[in-house]
Amino acid sequence: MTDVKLDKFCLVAAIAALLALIFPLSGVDPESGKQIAFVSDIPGIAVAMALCVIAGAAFTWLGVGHIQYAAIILAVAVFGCWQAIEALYDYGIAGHAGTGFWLFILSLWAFVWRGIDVVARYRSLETAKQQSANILVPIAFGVWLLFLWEVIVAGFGVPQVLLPAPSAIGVRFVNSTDILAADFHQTFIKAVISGYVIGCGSAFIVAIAVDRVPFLKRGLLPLGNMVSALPIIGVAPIMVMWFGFDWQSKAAVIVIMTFFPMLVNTVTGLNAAGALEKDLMATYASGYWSTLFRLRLPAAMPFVFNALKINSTLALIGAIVAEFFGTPIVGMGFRISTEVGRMNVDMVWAEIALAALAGTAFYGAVAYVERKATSWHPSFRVRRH
Amino acid sequence: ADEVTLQLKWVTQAQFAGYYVAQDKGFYEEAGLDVTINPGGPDIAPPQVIAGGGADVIVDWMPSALASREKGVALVNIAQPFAKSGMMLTCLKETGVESPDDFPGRTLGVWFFGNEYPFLSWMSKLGIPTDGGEKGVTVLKQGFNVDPLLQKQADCISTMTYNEYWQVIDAGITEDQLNVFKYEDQGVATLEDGLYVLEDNLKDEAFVEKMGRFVAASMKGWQWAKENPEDAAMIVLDNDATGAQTEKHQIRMMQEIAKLLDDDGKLDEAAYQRTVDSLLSGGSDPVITKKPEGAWTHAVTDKASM
Amino acid sequence: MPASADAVVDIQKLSLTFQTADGPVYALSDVDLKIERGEFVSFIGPSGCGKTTLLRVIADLEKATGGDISINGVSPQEARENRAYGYVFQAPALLPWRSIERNVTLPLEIMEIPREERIKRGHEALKLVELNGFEKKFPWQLSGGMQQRASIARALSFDADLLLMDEPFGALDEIVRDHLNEQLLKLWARTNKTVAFVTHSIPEAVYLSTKIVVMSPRPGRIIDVIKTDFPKDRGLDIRETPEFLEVAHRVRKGLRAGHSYDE
Amino acid sequence: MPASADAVVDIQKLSLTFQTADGPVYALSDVDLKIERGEFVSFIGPSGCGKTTLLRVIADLEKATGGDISINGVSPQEARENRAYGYVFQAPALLPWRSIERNVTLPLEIMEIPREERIKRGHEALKLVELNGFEKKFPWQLSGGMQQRASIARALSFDADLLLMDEPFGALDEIVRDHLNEQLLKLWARTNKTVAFVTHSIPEAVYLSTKIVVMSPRPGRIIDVIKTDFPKDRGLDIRETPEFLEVAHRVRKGLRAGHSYDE
Amino acid sequence: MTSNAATMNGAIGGESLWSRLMSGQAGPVTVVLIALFVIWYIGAVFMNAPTQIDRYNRAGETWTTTRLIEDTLAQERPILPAPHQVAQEMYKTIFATAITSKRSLVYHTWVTLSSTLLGFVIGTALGILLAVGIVHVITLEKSLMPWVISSQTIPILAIAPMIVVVLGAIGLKGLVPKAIISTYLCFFPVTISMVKGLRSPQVIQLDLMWTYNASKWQTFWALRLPSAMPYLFASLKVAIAISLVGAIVGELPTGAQAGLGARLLAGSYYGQTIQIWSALLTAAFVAAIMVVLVGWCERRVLARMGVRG
Ligand SMILES: Nc1ncnc2c1ncn2[C@@H]1O[C@H](COP(=O)(O)OP(=O)(O)OP(=O)(O)O)[C@@H](O)[C@H]1O
Ligand SMILES: Nc1ncnc2c1ncn2[C@@H]1O[C@H](COP(=O)(O)OP(=O)(O)OP(=O)(O)O)[C@@H](O)[C@H]1O
Ligand SMILES: Cc1ncc(C[n+]2csc(CCO)c2C)c(N)n1
Ligand SMILES: [Mg+2]
Ligand SMILES: [Mg+2]
Repeated sequence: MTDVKLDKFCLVAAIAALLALIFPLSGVDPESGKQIAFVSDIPGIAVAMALCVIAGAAFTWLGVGHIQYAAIILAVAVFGCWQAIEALYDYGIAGHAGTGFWLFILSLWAFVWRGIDVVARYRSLETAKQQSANILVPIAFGVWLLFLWEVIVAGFGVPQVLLPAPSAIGVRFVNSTDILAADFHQTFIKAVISGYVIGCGSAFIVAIAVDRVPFLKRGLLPLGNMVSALPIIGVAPIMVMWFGFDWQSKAAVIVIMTFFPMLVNTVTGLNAAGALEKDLMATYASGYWSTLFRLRLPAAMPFVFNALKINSTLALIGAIVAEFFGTPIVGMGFRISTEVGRMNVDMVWAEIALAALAGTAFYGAVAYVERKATSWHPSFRVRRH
Repeated sequence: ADEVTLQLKWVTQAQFAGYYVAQDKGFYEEAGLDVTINPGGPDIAPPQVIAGGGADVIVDWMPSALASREKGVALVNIAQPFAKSGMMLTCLKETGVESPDDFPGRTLGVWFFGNEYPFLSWMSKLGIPTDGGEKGVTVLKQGFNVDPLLQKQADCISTMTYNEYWQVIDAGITEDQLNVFKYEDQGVATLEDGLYVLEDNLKDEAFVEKMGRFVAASMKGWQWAKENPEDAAMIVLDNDATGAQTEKHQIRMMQEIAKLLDDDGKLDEAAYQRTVDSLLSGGSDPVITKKPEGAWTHAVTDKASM
Repeated sequence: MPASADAVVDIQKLSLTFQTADGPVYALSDVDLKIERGEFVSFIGPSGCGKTTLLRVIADLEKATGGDISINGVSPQEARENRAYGYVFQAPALLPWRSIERNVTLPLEIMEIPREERIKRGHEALKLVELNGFEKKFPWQLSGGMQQRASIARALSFDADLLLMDEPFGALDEIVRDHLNEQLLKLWARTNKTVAFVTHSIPEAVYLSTKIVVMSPRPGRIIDVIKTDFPKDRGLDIRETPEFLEVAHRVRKGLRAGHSYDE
Repeated sequence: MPASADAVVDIQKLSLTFQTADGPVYALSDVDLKIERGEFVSFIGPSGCGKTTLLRVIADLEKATGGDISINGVSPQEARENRAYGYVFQAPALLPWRSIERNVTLPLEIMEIPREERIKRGHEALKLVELNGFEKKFPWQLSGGMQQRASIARALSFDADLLLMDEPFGALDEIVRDHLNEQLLKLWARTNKTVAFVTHSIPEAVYLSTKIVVMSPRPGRIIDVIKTDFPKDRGLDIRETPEFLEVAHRVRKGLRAGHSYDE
Repeated sequence: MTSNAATMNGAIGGESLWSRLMSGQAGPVTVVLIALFVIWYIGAVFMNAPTQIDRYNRAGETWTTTRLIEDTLAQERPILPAPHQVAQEMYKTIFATAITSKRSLVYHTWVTLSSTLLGFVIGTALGILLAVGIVHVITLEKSLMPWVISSQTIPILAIAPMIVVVLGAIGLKGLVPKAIISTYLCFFPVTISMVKGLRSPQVIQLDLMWTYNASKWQTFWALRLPSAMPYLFASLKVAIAISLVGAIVGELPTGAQAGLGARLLAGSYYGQTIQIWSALLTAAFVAAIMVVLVGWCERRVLARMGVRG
């Protein structure tokens, strides 16, 4: 191929940055009727924009073939993001951002996307390098999303009580670790863990019983699907009525929520063993329990883990929602609903962040165990295409 | 006609009868207003709604409104249709709670979501910690209903004279089996359902004038409701989209509400002062940290009475 | 009818009909067959003629709908419960979560044979199919042919007197196949096992068997039973002898009769 | 290096190494091969020696890591983009949700050939493999052998000059196989297509080919290239001729050299 | 499978009427249902007894067990209402009330259903779109996929009120906020399943398309999408049920507006357990019916695709 291929993303980045230098950076101050700031007033952002133009133009021609080039692009983007934040908060653009500013953000976006793209395509036979690339991609993407959120909230001057900026949430998170810890203990350690274990455990045992008795399989499963369609939101107040205010009622909600996904998946899984494998066991005159442990349970494992993963996200949500219907004055759900009423929306988001962190970690832990326990499953093998 | 959106604090019930009557009887229309009434709910924070531009005027309790003001939502009280507080703590006699001195060691049901401020002020005035320790009280976040009392999960629960109290009675418990502690009687009453708008809007003369008409028409509605409690309750029922409210309950609520109403809706400065003092006196953890400035105005009610 | 004293498999007027949604499928009809101890019987016939079904009936994996069958003088079910036979399926059917070694020793585990003994016998069986060195590998790390060999080792590991093999070498290349044919013959000559063997390959059938059963298309019937009398320790070279070619020719003729190409 | 004018496939010093987590796998090394227009070339060699890989390189399904390859004078990618070849995989690879007819006309659909034309050519291809009458059936309603025939029809349907076939008859019984061998030969003799054909069966390779390529175990190398000169319209009977047996013997010798059994 | 029949020593024996009744699905379901009702009644007696006894004591009445049982099954605000109480309430509000009335459950069900369906449609579309992106663009796969999973650990149900308020602030009211919450909940199972489904074609099938030099688009329509159909329908069944939950949750904070959620809330607010249970059961029925409908569509589509059985 002889003709030069232009890198479209870098081209967009360069053009957007160039336009950003021309268009006004901010809106007009309503009181004085004057522009709040021009590019020339803020050396940092001016330098960043110029860098974007240069880097964009350069890589439009060069292409971003190497991982080193991606590093340069990402570095330019990080510098640009930093300058954008400075301009917002130190030069009073917050709440008055104008066309120029948003064009600059667009330019950064193009850079970040291109950079992440290259890292995502990176292939190395060294596991350590490959793994760090694999982790870097979602993290960089997440950080970019947080940056966008920050810039949009600050740039448009969204009221704090509607949506706080991530920085404010972060500050609140760090300053409230004791409250967050207490809430986490109440909701996660007490309610979620016990509810999850009881729910998944009992469903697993019932699934084996149901599988043994075909009558139950035909009679219970169709109803089970209906119960799983019961909105938890309706079940939660009933559970509070039955099991009291403390964590027990939350655990009960979780048991109800997690029971049927586990039941249905395990029953499906127990039937996943192939006819040929079952025949094989029959030729050995293998008994029910022997076949169960040697063939059917191992074959059911992928399904069981599927349910465990689904349930890991359901459990936390269930506990938090159940706390809306009565609780002692501690817990993540309690805090969320109370602090909204007190206009402490940053605290609400700190709790949400905690929930997301805990939920993701929980899911990740289950996924890790799955990978270890069912490493034989084809889905964990390297894909050819 | 001028458009006005009113955000209520709670679901459609006789607690807000005045507004529904004014709407239904055409008082707003007469005043050249086109009013939209948005019911609230357990998790709707009216200050958040008004801050987001979802309403022009909201019904809120003063503790919550002043706390929001400190958080940057500059609410200003423009009228106070409720002169008295309807809040109380209701205890089962059999648990042996005879006076506030018996509170330590007890479990009390409290509403949160911005409604906990009166209770917290009261407790700090009594010097009782709310951390669940030996000398303090254990606080439960009370749900939507009175079950905690009926099922003895709490020794006392929060009730309103016009609402939850009667649910307790309806559940088969007689008045003489209950001990009630009204916030009014304990001298810790704070102002309840008032009308609040954003401070910035009041700079606009036309807005003040519009609110004047709104408050005047609303008070006319309240007056009518007070005089015709049964009909007012029916109007409320007509507006209840859930179709779940009962006639008996709403009529009784309207009768109780009537006892709390003010005549002209003009904020009583003394009552305001008493509320602010109570909120400031919270010891180490007061509801508001400094005396609010400009948190109320008579400009609107003055216009209204013209 | 009393089974002949030394008949390992005794089938009389056996028929099997599958009831399906589209109506009955007549898979086997009127099959008479006796396999004596120490015989090596091959089944050959067009695809879908019922070879697998017949083997499955013997193994008690399918119930006949008519006729009589006895294995070692008892019913197939009892024979299965006595672990009277080893079965090699057309596909390897290895359990993906077990290493090759643990796959091969699976039947021994089920029979509750002690661990040491299991491992010893597993090794021997793997050696027989030249898979020593692959004990710790998992099935997906082996090529198709190796997997099939592992499944043969598994059937050999518990040393049943009767071996039922359903196209065990179908997936292997000619050289490996020849080699395994030789190995199987040696094993059979040494141990006096009885073997029932399904194949598509005429030379394979002729080379291995003492008796070749040719089957017709559905409903599967036996159209010819050909006895051979090559010595037990025959070599691959017998395939060039006229006797061999003659038998092969007879088998081919029988087979062709079942097909519709009359070229 | 300029490709010879009439060479359909021209391979020089081709090598291919797979990079895997366990280290590199050398699948092909130093392969030189030229296939002229109208040739029928068979590839034979032990399992895992790289036959499939070689075919896949020709089809641009795998990229060589060294050496040169050209198809019709252009790169494999361009050849693929020109739809220069039809490929028959080892397994039928029919799409289960399409009727046989729509499976066979799938490539024509992708080449955006009008509906009528598609149906016409689909019918012809199905007739060639004797599957007419089964147009509306779904794959699971056909036996394994019929499915494989349908997949051959699919590769024939768009009438490419080069046919790449990877053990197309592996799953069929001997009689059907013989029959399809004859049909394939007839087609080839009539149309002057070029065929590259992978097989495990020595007689099949000898019977079909003008040139037999014998490959060694990994890393796949070509150890022998045997030309035959049977007439284009040979019959099945040539398999009994001494020339045939001689070629077969040479192939077997080459093959055996690649295995470790030195019996 | 016949092989199972052989190995599980199937009790084919005498085909009595009973065994024929119980071999289908209807028989066992009925038996289990009856058992459930019995347990429910017993539960109702036991759970309601303490308050009932309390009431007798307060009123100073004497009581017998029969009277206690009768009364526990006829309380106005039971802790656990008896099945017939719920049935009566449902009959009253579903059949005996004009469907235009605010007291009609049909009316409320319709309100909830409309946002459920809207959310379901948007969510499904979004879910498929995301999956298509993830399967075709490696950058999306690597960067987006972890966040798609994390997104579900955010307790959307808990912040639903804020969403309603924030959307209300930008002028979105009524149907749309509820549908958005449904969308958020139901796009997830669709995305996850569709990513799996669109990747389910075997390597050999993808190779086949490659040899035809098929474009990504052609491969998508001819191969990936048909292979993903079973996965899609499995996820749609989850999605439709979860979408209903979302709609109900979205109705809670908007307070006393209409819908099954509002009924639940109002019932809860006034301690009217019978009303809660009838709203709850109605919701479950609606969910079950929708799942059955999706299953019906599935069978039709798969039958057209020539799937066996
Ligand atoms: N479970 C079943 N239900 C209905 N029909 C069946 C069943 N199993 C087998 N058949 C039918 O019975 C016939 C015999 O099948 P069988 O598997 O025994 O053939 P085969 O001779 O082993 O063929 P192949 O050489 O292809 O393996 C076939 O036509 C098949 O379609
Ligand atoms: N994608 C891959 N990654 C790693 N190794 C591979 C890959 N594809 C093939 N191989 C290895 O390359 C070698 C050649 O494989 P190939 O499939 O070409 O063999 P083959 O000659 O076709 O064998 P068979 O006769 O069994 O089909 C094998 O050892 C195989 O394990
Ligand atoms: C969860 C919950 N939070 C707060 C209240 C309190 N509340 C809001 S408006 C109002 C007036 C009377 O009904 C009251 C008491 C409640 N009931 N439930
Ligand atoms: Mg078979
Ligand atoms: Mg191959």
